[in-house]
Amino acid sequence: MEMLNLYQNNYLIVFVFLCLGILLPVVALFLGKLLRPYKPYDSKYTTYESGLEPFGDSRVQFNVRYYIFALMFVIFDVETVFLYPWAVAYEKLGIFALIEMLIFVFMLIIGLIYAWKKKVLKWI
Amino acid sequence: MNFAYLSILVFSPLLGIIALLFVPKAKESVIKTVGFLATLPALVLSLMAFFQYRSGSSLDRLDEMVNWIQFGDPNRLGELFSIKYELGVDGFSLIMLLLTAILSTLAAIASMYIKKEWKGYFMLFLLLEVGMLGVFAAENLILFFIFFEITLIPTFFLIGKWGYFEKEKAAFSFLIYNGLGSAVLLIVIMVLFARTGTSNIEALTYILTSDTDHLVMSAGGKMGLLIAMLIAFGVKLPIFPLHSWMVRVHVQASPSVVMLHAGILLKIGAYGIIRFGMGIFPEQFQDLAVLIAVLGVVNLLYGAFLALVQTDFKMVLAYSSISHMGIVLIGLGALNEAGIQGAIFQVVSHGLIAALLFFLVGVFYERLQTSNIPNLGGLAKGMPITAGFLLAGAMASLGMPGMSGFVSEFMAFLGLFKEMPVLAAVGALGIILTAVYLLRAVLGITYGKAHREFAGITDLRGSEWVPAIVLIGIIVLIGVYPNVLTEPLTSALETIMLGIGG
Amino acid sequence: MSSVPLSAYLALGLILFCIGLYGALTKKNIIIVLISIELMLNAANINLVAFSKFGVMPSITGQIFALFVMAVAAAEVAVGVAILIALYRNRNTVNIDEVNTLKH
Amino acid sequence: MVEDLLHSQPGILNFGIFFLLATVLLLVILGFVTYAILAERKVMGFMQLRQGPNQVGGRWGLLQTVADVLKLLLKEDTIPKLADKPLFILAPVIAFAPSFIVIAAIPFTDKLQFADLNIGLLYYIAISGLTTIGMVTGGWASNNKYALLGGMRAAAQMISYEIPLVMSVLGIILLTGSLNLNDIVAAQENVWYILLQPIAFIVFIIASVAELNRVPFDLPESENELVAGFHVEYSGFRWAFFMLAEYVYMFAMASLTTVLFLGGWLPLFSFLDFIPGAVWFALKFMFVVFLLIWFRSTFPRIRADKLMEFAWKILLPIALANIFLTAIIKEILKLF
Amino acid sequence: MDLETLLSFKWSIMTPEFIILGVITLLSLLDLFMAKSVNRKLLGWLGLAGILGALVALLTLMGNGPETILYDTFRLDSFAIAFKLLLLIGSALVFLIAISYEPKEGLTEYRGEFYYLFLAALLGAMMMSSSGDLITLFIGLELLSISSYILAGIRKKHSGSNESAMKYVVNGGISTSITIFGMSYVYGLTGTTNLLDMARHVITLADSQHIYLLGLAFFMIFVGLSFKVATAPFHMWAPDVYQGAPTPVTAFLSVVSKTAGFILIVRILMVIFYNIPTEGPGSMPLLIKVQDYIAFLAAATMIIGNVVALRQKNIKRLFAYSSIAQAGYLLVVVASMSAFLFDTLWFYLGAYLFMNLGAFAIIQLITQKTGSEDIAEFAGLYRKAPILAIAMAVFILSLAGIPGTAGFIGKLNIFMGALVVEPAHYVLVSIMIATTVVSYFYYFGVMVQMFFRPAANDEVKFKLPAGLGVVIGVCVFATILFGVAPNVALDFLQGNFNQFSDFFQ
Repeated sequence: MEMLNLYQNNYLIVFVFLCLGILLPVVALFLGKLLRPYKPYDSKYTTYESGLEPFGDSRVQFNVRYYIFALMFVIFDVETVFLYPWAVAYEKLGIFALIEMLIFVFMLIIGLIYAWKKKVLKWI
Repeated sequence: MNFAYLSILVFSPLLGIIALLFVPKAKESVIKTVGFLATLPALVLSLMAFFQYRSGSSLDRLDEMVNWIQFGDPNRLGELFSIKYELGVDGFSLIMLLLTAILSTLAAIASMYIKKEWKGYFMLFLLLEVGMLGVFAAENLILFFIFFEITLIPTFFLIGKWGYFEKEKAAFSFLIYNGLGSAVLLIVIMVLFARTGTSNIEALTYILTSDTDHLVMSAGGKMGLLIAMLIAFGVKLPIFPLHSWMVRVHVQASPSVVMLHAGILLKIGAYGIIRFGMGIFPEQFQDLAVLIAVLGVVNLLYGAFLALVQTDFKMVLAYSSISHMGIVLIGLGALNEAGIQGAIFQVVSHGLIAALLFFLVGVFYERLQTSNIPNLGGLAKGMPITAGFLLAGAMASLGMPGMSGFVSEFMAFLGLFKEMPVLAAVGALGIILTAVYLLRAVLGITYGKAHREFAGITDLRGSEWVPAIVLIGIIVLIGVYPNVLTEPLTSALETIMLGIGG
Repeated sequence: MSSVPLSAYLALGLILFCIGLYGALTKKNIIIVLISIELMLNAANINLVAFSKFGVMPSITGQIFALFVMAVAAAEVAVGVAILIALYRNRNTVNIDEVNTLKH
Repeated sequence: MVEDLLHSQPGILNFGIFFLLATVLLLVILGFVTYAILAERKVMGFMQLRQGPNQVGGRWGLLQTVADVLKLLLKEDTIPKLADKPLFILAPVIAFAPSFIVIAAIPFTDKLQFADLNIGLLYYIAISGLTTIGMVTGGWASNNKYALLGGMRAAAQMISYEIPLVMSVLGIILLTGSLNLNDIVAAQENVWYILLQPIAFIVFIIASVAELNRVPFDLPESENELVAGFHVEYSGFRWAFFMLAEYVYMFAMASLTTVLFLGGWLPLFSFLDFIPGAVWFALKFMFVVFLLIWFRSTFPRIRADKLMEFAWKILLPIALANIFLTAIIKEILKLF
Repeated sequence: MDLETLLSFKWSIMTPEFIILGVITLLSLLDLFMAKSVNRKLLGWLGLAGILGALVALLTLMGNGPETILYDTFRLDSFAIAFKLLLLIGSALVFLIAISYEPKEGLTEYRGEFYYLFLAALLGAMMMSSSGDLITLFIGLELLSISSYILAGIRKKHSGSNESAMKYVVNGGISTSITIFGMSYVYGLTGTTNLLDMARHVITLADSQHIYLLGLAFFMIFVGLSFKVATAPFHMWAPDVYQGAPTPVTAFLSVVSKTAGFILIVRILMVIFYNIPTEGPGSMPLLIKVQDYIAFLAAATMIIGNVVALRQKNIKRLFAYSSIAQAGYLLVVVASMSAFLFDTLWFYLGAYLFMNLGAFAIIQLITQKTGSEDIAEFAGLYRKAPILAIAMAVFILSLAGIPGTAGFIGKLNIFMGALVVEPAHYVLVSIMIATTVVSYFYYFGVMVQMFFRPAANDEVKFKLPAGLGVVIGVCVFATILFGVAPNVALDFLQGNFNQFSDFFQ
């Protein structure tokens, strides 16, 4: 029971922080609204494009590179998901875990080499 | 002795197929010769077997058995669920084998009218022969089914590729009807196999006939299987509502193919009903006898009436086949020795007669490009010999004494009169109709008004004589001396009669 | 031990699963379909983790299974989006109804 | 007292007390941010031989940042017509909230800590990644080419450096066998991990600078390329929150570095333990912050392609190698 | 776990998997580091060598009785060996087809990947067939699925290929989720993911609510898995994917992937659900109770596959429906649950492997040559290439179940299995036979094109690539051999696998 209380309290704190983290901007922006001037005219609300008239839609199709990096992130981040419990439990698991993880990471390194050779890692 | 005698007999046409592989496809005469020669070993072997049997040696020594397929664990199941490669003949099947061999040889001769792709034609032709021979030699239901199906494919191609205008449609309707028929047959066979664990015909007969307490299968189940089997073979035979494909095939396929089709393939249906329907389910068959007889009469009359109004000679022959198959059913429905003997006689005799008539159709179609009766009028003037054979064939078909048709029809009706006189009386009407339509058609062709010039048309020549002479010879032989058939059939008939308790 | 019963987790899982299934079967935008599939997988994860803690026979295996499911889901969605991009380049659409040239 | 509180049944009262305490911390952090900005200006001023802020703000410019904040507060707020309004408003909140939440898990001393989570490190890493979403949202919502490009770049950069960052700490986890930050500090009783894990430290510090979007990795908001990156359309207090998030992150990251590599509140030498842990922590913390400011004034900005390739081709393999080096050395040591 | 335990495992039983894994690694590295100018077909031959190596390794492992390592997660029982044999042979043939694959717009850039993705998918299938644990089973399944998704879409510039891959991913994702959701319930009620442990747990279940939940789980798992084997209700993807995917991939999906799916179904169904008593311990198993449901799906699959196939003009689409129908026949085996289940499944899958792959080899040759997938492209094939036409005829006859071919014996097996049980599945068998007859229509439609129709242009000469030649030759030989002398295969099965008696050990 003790432990459970401790556990729940700890996460209560996290929740408090979350509330506060949201509350601060909300309150501050609300206060700012009371204080700041409001004098709208059209050209204030145009999109900024270094002083020129904005042209075209800005939500253009993006270079696929961004997406590929996102994919790489997913792959390696998921890999770390497996590495974390492994690292924590390494003491207990011993050499078996090491070998197993070596194989696992070896495969991922091949993936990295693959991406490298396929020039995926090159940013233009 | 006689190691693998039957196997060699059944598979001998394969030699021809192999030989044909090495013949260039343009060499027409070589291909035709090889095709013809390849049918001979089966003919010789079956003749030898026939004469040996006539001379008193037992047919059992021809039996062959080799382990073939074993389902499940052989150590646990033993003989159960094993399918063996079993060939064997009794008098009935030996006659059918002989008939097949003879007609195949003659059809190979008649194949001289084939105009294209001889190589493919003969390969399929020989494969078809293997299937037909196998069907009659199989001692095992599954093996029987396999040969049965093997006949299907070559026939499909033979009809669809070397036939007349609507050949593909005919081929497909052949395929679907017979496919459905064989599907039903397969269900029956598999149910029997799964229930009893064997597919050997003798064993099955023994198990099912001794199963009086219905331990293996309920009476209803047996009846269901028998009906299914009748449908399956009924398609092949064909029995009245299932016949439309057959007319199409007879009209569209080339004469040599129709010779085999009308001569043998239809008879497989009759063979199946007699061997398996009567053999395996005698009790249930007795319950259905009336129905079968009625169906026979319906077939007889229906075929006859329709034949009466046809203008195409091929159509007349097609409907006449339906009509004649009715006689087989009538004989079977009688359920006595005379009836069954008549049915078997009809099977053989119609095979020969139909082959003869279709061969003759081929002869004049080759020369005149028509089989329409009015267009053929006055044939006797132009082709007197052909016309003569045609007339003889028609006489045999309508049952003129002294020819095989008479013996069979007489015996079938004799049998039926004993059991169901009223029905037989109605059926006899069919005999008269047969005479009417055949004479109408044949006389129309031979003596009718000539619509055309026959100048430059030659009569029978060269090898065309062989089928005509041989067929008419056998027809007359059976008609005059029916003992050639009755003697070999005795033991087979006895077995059947024992089953149905007659 | 806990005031939240197992059935509540299972109900949550089931609801999520149904929402996902509904989305996957009815939505036109392929991205949304992929997200719906993720939703279904995560519903299964909720089940697995809930069972592993409060199940009939609690064991750690469920959580391990959930980890694997996550990894697989990541791979699957990565492949899915990659294919979607290739498709978009050829067709200029992510609408599943417009992707229908493969018909007889 | 806090101990009792932590062990009591959670309820509204607990919530209230925690709320008050957290507010205090928030104020401290806001104070830190205020003066960190000033310090940054001053330090950079010194390093570049210029004067830091000196015109306004009273003595040493102490009120300079305060004035800045007031100015932002009073500035007119505009949202472009073409912007996606709800997302535009939401973005700064998404960016700021995680930066504050992560601080909950950081132990300043053995007593002074808010949430003692078993998975503290994982928690930090998981939550800190969320800020990226705020940035991308801001860039997208602005509907401005610079902003969108900046947002995408920010995302690409942050996810790329997230990997080496996450992997570099694996060495520490291997040595400690726990994800609890308290345990990690306790394990540095004898020797700090900066000595045991020098490679990890280097990778970590580089990756963290990149994560903070600071020079030399400040491409997402580089003034001369993208005007200001993802927050180009933001003004007034909305903009301020992006800035705030960045500095709060700096606070959090510096704290984390202290905890992970510099022994947290532990004294430098055991005979110095009469000095309170809080002071030690503050000293080390300030050192890290100074280091970050130092970087800013000395390094030039890296080119975008170099930046990305650096993460994947150099940092990631090194981090991976470090993990296995650690594991193998550990295995070898076990043999003796 | 320490080093001793680790070394005490008999790793040798994983040799085939290790070989495949090694070859995948090798191929991917070679592909990366080989010069651009080197023809990547070399990699294909290397991969083929790997598969053959694995095959040899597998054969040497035969007859050792069941072995398990890694705490029963990997098991090598006779079931695994027998079906891995099929997977490996099928893959080897697919590889030969793939080596000869030359699409119009070229595949140069991805050819290397093409090969090792096949191997990765094969590895997944092999893991599935030998895993004794839900987790590894699932991972194997996904390795197979994900590799297949990519393979289906490997022609990046070809919009049909993209589309098929997209549909495959979406359908696959949905079905995977359903399966895994079902698995989560099974796990929840047993607390373990080890299949045999699960069986031990469920056998004692008495709570009707739990049974109910397991019933639900069964439906979910089964419906989800029906995707993999392309049976109703998850067959819709098959026509589109088969049509759009590159032909070797289609061949792979229709044979290897399907085999793997049936392996999975049998494993899960037989081990878990066969042991769930419906009304307290010792009562009728759940699987028997839901037999009718499986039978219904089998019937639906056969009817849908065969009837819809009648309308198809595209040869690959036609074969897609044909393969749906074939899957329906195989489902009849599962539904009948006779004592011959394993034998029948194995034999039919084996026969199906040869006849279908042979057909696909020819389809690839023709479609590649003519650039169209219309059935009309087969017109006059007999005139142009008689041997090819006859080979195709053999495959089609076998698919249609005509005697003399392996397909017939396979069907015979299925009928017998369905009829030998009590009560016999008369209706199911009737439907199967009736739909088989329906299938004659479209199968013979292709035959009509090949033999009866004149060719559009006679000039096209077929140059048979060596790989395809070998595939066609092997497949014709095997199709006829197993049709004429099926005891070759059946005796092998009886002699080496001891009735699969170690399946439940």
